[in-house]
Amino acid sequence: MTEELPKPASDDAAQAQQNEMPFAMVHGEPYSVPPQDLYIPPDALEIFLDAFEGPLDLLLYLIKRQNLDILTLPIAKITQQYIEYIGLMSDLRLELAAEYLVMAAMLAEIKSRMLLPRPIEEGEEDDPRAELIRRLQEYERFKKAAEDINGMPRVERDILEINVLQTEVVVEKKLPQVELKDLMHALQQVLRRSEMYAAHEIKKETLSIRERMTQILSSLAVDDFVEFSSLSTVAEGRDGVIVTFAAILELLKDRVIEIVQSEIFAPIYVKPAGQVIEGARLEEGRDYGI
Amino acid sequence: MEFKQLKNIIEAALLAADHPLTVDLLLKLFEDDQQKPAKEDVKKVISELEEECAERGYELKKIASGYRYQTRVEIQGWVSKLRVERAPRYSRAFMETLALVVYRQPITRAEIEDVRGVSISSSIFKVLLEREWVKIVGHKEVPGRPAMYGTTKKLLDYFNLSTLNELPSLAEIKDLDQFHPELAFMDVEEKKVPDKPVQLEAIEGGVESAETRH
Amino acid sequence: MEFKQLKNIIEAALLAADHPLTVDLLLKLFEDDQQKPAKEDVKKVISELEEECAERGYELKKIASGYRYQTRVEIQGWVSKLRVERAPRYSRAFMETLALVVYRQPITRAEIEDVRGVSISSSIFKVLLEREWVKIVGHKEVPGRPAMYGTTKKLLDYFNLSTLNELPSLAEIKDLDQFHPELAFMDVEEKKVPDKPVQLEAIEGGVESAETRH
Repeated sequence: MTEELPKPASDDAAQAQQNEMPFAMVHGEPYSVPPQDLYIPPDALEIFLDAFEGPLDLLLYLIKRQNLDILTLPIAKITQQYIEYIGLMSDLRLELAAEYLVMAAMLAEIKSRMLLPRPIEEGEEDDPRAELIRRLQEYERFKKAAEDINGMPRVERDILEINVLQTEVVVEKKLPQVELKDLMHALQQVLRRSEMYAAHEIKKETLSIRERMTQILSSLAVDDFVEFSSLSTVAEGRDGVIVTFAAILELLKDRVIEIVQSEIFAPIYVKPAGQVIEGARLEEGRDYGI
Repeated sequence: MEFKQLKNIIEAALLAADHPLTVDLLLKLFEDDQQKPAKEDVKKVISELEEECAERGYELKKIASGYRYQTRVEIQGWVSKLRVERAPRYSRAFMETLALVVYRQPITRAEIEDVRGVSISSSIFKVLLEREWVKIVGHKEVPGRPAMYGTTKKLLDYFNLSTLNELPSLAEIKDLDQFHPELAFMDVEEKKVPDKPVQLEAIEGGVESAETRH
Repeated sequence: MEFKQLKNIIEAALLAADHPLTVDLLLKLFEDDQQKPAKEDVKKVISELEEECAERGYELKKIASGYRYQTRVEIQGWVSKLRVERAPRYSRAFMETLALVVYRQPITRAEIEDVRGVSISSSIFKVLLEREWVKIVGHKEVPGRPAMYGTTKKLLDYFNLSTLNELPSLAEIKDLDQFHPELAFMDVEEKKVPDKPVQLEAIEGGVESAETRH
């Protein structure tokens, strides 16, 4: 494909195409810019390619090298150069070549479309270069913008922030605050992670029993021999007694407390498990009624 | 409070802050005082302080997040020797990506890649997000719901700007129609491209505009 | 170099430095210059700078390792408000431990670890006991007689509850988002930073330390 290049850069070719479209007219002048030597030795190619940000960047460079207005892109010449680079590149940096190959294909397509004779009535058809030129211009704008931004003064490189030391004074230590919803959230998280709860269906337990278990243990901490009846109060009513009873059973089951009664109808006492006191030593809570 | 003391406190606070301070933040320093200064007083202090360092090696600069004292660019050659670490350098790919986010926000990664003609390494976005120069401002309602990126105040602070408007305008797209009127290839959408950076407020305010734009 | 420029550079350097600077260090800033300032000039600059801030909210202080600018104690009451810390936060491990004590009391440490699947640092219990939110209510009669923990009245007071029954049940908690939309649990990310003004860089560090403390 590179052998039989048309020569849009030569006057003949330019004139020939002029009838169909003013491709060779630059600012009203006939197109006559001689092709520049764009050759870059293969040895230098690898370094050369590292300097580009992609196929658009390379294309822009090639156009700049020809010192041409981007709007009067000499597609055929550029395509030839470009494809030569691709050829070299695919030997050296295969992994890089893909994006460049897409561009080469696009250039080749544009070239081939421009080579085809076009009936005059199709004049309103889009210039095949239009999309490419649009993309090149678009890329060039941001390439320039990036350079502009990079040139602007910035912290670290051009400016240092001033941050004078604050003379220390004693600061009172703040304790973290906890919101109830945070606590609920924490529990929700731990429940989600834990299968233990699901297996035991703990959700059926009510909190009041748990709370009462703690209360019972607290009273036992003060006095390690507490009368059963003193653990619930009249004010709490029937529900209170049931809760207390359930809590005691739960504690018994966990072998945290023991319950003793010296004889039938004698007062029932609750004590921490493991402490030997006089009287019967009882194993199971179910031995006791109220 | 005497004006002189007010000025001393504000000056010291601005010098000691590790973060730019707004007038409102400065007023908060006095919230426990019986006689709180007026907003005008604080503003007056600031303008006096600005003037006072006009001929010095540092300046009181207004940037996006507020006021901060900073060294002047002119003396960086000397002052930079204070820092052992070298200022980070950013690659062209990085800066071009940033430029696209700045001027075209909200923008998706695919849209950036489209303009640049190459795929973008993930590390670029990682750094942009880590430095909090760029944030995800929404998701585009197209398949895959890709993230749309926008800029932050931190970016402006870093580049010594108070608004995006201070950035240079984008180069204009040359109108091919001028030379080839019959081609008329520039589509309407392209002409709408703002040549000024998109306003930060606009981005933070409504992402809807993003959806209507594309 | 003109004396005025020398002074500007030294002043800015002292302001921007993150460590005290000696006269020798200051001289090093000019080592690339053709005309290096004399040591006496630097000393003269320093004494002028010291005088200039004699009546201001900051001072140029000579300490063992050199000179540094710092705020004056007199105005620290105001300036320290820059550091109004976001209240420190407890770690997730802490909150989950507390939640388990609340809902599963009396509970031993081993049981909590069992549910959470990880061991718990002793400092968590230390803090819980120190704040008197949790107390040891007994010992379990298993080998080692581990302490069993329960909640205190103080914890209820803290959460403004009269009994634990006022808390949602476990079942409700499992479907928390559904049943209590008003609680609006947010992900940690979202919860992190409402763009409140006074939050400064230093605070982020402070929170970390708060979390690692226990």
